[in-house]
Amino acid sequence: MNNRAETLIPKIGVITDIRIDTPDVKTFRVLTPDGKKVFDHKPGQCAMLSIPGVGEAMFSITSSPTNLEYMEFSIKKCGCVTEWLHQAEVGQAVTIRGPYGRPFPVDDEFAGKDLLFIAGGIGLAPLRSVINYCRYYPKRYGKIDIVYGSRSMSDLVDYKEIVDEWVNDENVNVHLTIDREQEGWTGHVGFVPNYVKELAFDTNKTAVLCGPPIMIKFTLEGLSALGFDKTQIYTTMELRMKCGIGKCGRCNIGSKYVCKDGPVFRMDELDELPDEY
Amino acid sequence: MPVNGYKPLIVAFCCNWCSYAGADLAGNNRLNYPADVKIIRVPCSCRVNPMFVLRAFQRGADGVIICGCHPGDCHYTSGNYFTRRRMALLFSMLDYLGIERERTRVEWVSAAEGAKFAATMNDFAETVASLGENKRLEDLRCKK
Amino acid sequence: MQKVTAKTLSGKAASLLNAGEVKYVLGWKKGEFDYDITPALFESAEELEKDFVWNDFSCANLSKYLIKYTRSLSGKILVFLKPCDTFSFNQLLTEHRIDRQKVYAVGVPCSGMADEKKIRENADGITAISETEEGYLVHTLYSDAPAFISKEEALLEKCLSCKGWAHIALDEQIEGEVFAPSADRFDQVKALENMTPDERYHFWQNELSRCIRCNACRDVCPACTCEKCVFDNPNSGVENKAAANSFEEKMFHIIRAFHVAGRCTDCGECSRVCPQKIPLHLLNRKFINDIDSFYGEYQAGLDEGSRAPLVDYDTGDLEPSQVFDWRDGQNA
Amino acid sequence: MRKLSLENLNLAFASIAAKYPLYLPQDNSAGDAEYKKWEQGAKWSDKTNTVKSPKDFFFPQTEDLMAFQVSGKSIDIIDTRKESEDFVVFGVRACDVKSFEVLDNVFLTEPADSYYASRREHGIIVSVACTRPLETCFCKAFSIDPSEPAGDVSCYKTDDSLYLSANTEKGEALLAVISEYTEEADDAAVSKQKESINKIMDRLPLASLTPASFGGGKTKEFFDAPEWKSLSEACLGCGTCTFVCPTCQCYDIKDFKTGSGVIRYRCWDSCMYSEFTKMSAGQPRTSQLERFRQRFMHKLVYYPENNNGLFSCVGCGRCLSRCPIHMNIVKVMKALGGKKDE
Repeated sequence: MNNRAETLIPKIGVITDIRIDTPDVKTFRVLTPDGKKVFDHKPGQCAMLSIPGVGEAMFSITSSPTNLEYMEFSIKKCGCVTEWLHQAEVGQAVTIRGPYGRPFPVDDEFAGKDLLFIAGGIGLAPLRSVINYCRYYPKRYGKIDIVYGSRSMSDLVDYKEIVDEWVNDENVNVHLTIDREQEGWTGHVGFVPNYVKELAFDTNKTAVLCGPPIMIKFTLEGLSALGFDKTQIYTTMELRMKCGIGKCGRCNIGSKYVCKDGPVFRMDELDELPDEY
Repeated sequence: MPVNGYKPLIVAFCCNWCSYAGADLAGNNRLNYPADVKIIRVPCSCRVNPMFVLRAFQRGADGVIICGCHPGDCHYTSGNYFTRRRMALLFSMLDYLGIERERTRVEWVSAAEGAKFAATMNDFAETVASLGENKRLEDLRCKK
Repeated sequence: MQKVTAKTLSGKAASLLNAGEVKYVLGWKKGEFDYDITPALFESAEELEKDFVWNDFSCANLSKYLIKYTRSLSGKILVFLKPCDTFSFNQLLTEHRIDRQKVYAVGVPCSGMADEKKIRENADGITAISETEEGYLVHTLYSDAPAFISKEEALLEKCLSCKGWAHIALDEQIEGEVFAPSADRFDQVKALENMTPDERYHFWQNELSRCIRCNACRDVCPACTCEKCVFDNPNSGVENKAAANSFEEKMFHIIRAFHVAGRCTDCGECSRVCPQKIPLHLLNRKFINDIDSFYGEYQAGLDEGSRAPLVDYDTGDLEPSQVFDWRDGQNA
Repeated sequence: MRKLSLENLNLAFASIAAKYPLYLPQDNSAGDAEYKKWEQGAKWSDKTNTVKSPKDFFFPQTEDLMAFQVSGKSIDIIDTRKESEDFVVFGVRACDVKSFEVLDNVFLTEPADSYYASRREHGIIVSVACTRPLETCFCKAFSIDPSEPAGDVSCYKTDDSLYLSANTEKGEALLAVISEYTEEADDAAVSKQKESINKIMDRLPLASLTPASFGGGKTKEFFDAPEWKSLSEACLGCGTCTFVCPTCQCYDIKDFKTGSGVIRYRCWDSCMYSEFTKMSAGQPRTSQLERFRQRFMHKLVYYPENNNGLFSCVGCGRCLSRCPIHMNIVKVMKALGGKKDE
């Protein structure tokens, strides 16, 4: 019986590094106990992390599949599992299972396209994987634009990587913004949706959105105003999950399960689903 | 107080102001009472929610005793009066479900009554030991 | 068969609706069969005309819905309450759970309700139930002639010891004869108390083992009105839906009954809705009986504003250690 | 077709029970039928259906998935699964047999649920035709014929005999166990019974019910229907319908701290419960209307959309007789599905 592919039984992972990104976001590096990558994944996929006795929860894998050494998860403190993780120390074991879900269509629809990534707050976490993947294969994709906004300077996730690597990547244009004026900030100030409109992107791009629902809503309106079609816009969703394999029955939007048929959806696909997320 | 080598596990909820101090006094005076009495300090005996009592049984207690200040002496004026009503009803309900009535007890022990504390615990442990293991309110998942 | 007709009630409601005195009517709606009645909100005389029903299967106690409706609706709600339901209503008022200003409470004299489950026990494939003075004619798929079941045999558990001597806290009362109480409601509690602990243990073990943890008893209970139930708190460590083992079953049912002790009006909804027919009222009645005998008679919901026994005390109260000797003395 | 005289029924049960754990609907002290392990003296219930469906055998209400031992920063995973043994579920009605197909579509599609799969492999199902369908029965609406129950063995109970025929190898093996009590028989009595069942089916009050207006791809049509409001209004949000339903398959995974370790277990969950979809980040279904709609949309639209038109309801009628407020799928189908005819 033990030779079956067992999807509910997790593997053991060990936290080997914890980076403090913002006051409420930490990035955890997870490896197998003998220092290997736990499993391979595709950009946009998720994994179930758990602490026995605390709970299990789904997180998007923040690191790129092209990173062959480890996996990273950027996690915002907001519930039982995340609060527990935030007080964990390096060396702490966790359980991990996955990868789950439909990845971004990096080999199909994205190929050869100019890409526009738009993220707000912790919404950068699921996009970091796909951004770094596309940066790794510059020949496969056109220009990359990244619009990223947060409440304040200190709330920008992965700020170091953005400044050190993304900004210096000649194939990438980074547009940062924060909600309110702040001392020491010389960049753009304002909400993401307005900034997107101001930047007036060319509509030959494929856009990928992730952020709080209110940001998604207004950015979508902004993109449509610029002339983007819904088939050019992707997003990634999150709902409560328990199994990760489309069986426990709670993460559905209409007939689609976010864990299995998502988390990546194209906007026109979402339009077909009832408005219940 | 082993009966046939069996030592019961007793959970004693003691109020901070009287009974816990009573237990302290018992210790200071070198009075013997069973080591298998596990004391849980609570601010007042009325902090003991019926669920605490059931939970103690679930986690392996064979007897549960609640100790507080004597009626009229509550640090918070009236807390133990409420305890008295709640536990009277709860214990009566447990008995109604066929759970041995001797497994639960409420005793009032003041800070000065170290000897009473020790005597109470000895007596309770003996009573519970004679009943044997708690089978009727056990949770097999916790017995490993 | 009810002495007051559905027409009388729906007519009353329709006239108040039409006069603009009330905006909604909370009543009972007919279903597919003669017995599957659903609580419902009516907004027009036409709806009442079409679907309102008042018969021996209008068992549902509508008072708990008022918590929801007095919050979500603007405008006065007419509610029909049977005598026993008025205790729940009054208890909810005592606990400030209902905005009284928004309610127009109409008392309905009740002649006793029928237990669909009892009727079903000896009748497969019920196609129709016709009510007569003495009982029910049950038409089924499998016999040409209807089977007769008397009113007494089919009576709902709570009606066996009806406490409907009076309506309380009403705006209006429809005149009519009220069902007379018969049995002592504590008979079964006393019978259980007189069993040996082993017998009691096995009795409850058997009853509670059927529990499927659907939480219907909690959700229907007019006394269970917490905004967030302890059983729904994942951090409480209590199972809220897993029928994990016999400990969890006992834990749930003891705590459920304890949390409404002193506030339970003995409306009997918990036992009525239990899909596994567990006599849950026997747990609630145990607490009621103990409260009555230890601390003096108390009927929750009888006097608006009265202090529930568990948030009250007397310096001379019985000690927990004296409870059993004292009761054994009483029962002897 | 094998014939077993009812006089020998207990002997046959004893022979089966000597080889396999045997579960049989038996009357309980509340006057309802429930599946219980057969023991000498047990009586097969005459009731048409059990309160809880037999899905419990394959997808139990609570089951341990694994255990953990936590010490310091390290975690050990302990596989607590036990090797399953063959078992027999006797007296399953046609609707409930069909419900296993509905569950299979969920649990056995890749990645398959091994806990469920292993029990399905080991379970031997003996179905029985319904001679007394109830007024709450509407299996016919979902193309289920109670006179042709599937399963490993199908059987027909007459006044004096039980007629059995095996449909699978597992079934053949089971019939071999009781062959000394059975004899070859023609299907005259069975044909007669089928005929009478079909006559009753036509007379059932819900005989004309049809799910024809529902099915995959109809989300838009029904999702915003105004009827949901009045249908869901009285719903208590309890889990009765879900827990007695043979096809409801939602579950929760939770941890239990034993004091010395952690048990991770799975238990039934209900989309009717308010915390079913609750996240720290928000709640997509905030009202009982949304939760109520989810349950019926899933059965009548979403599930068929993902499973070639198969509905996730088998018409067993349990929710009709058990719902505290008597709201059920029949009322939903009539309120929403009847619209187009008008």
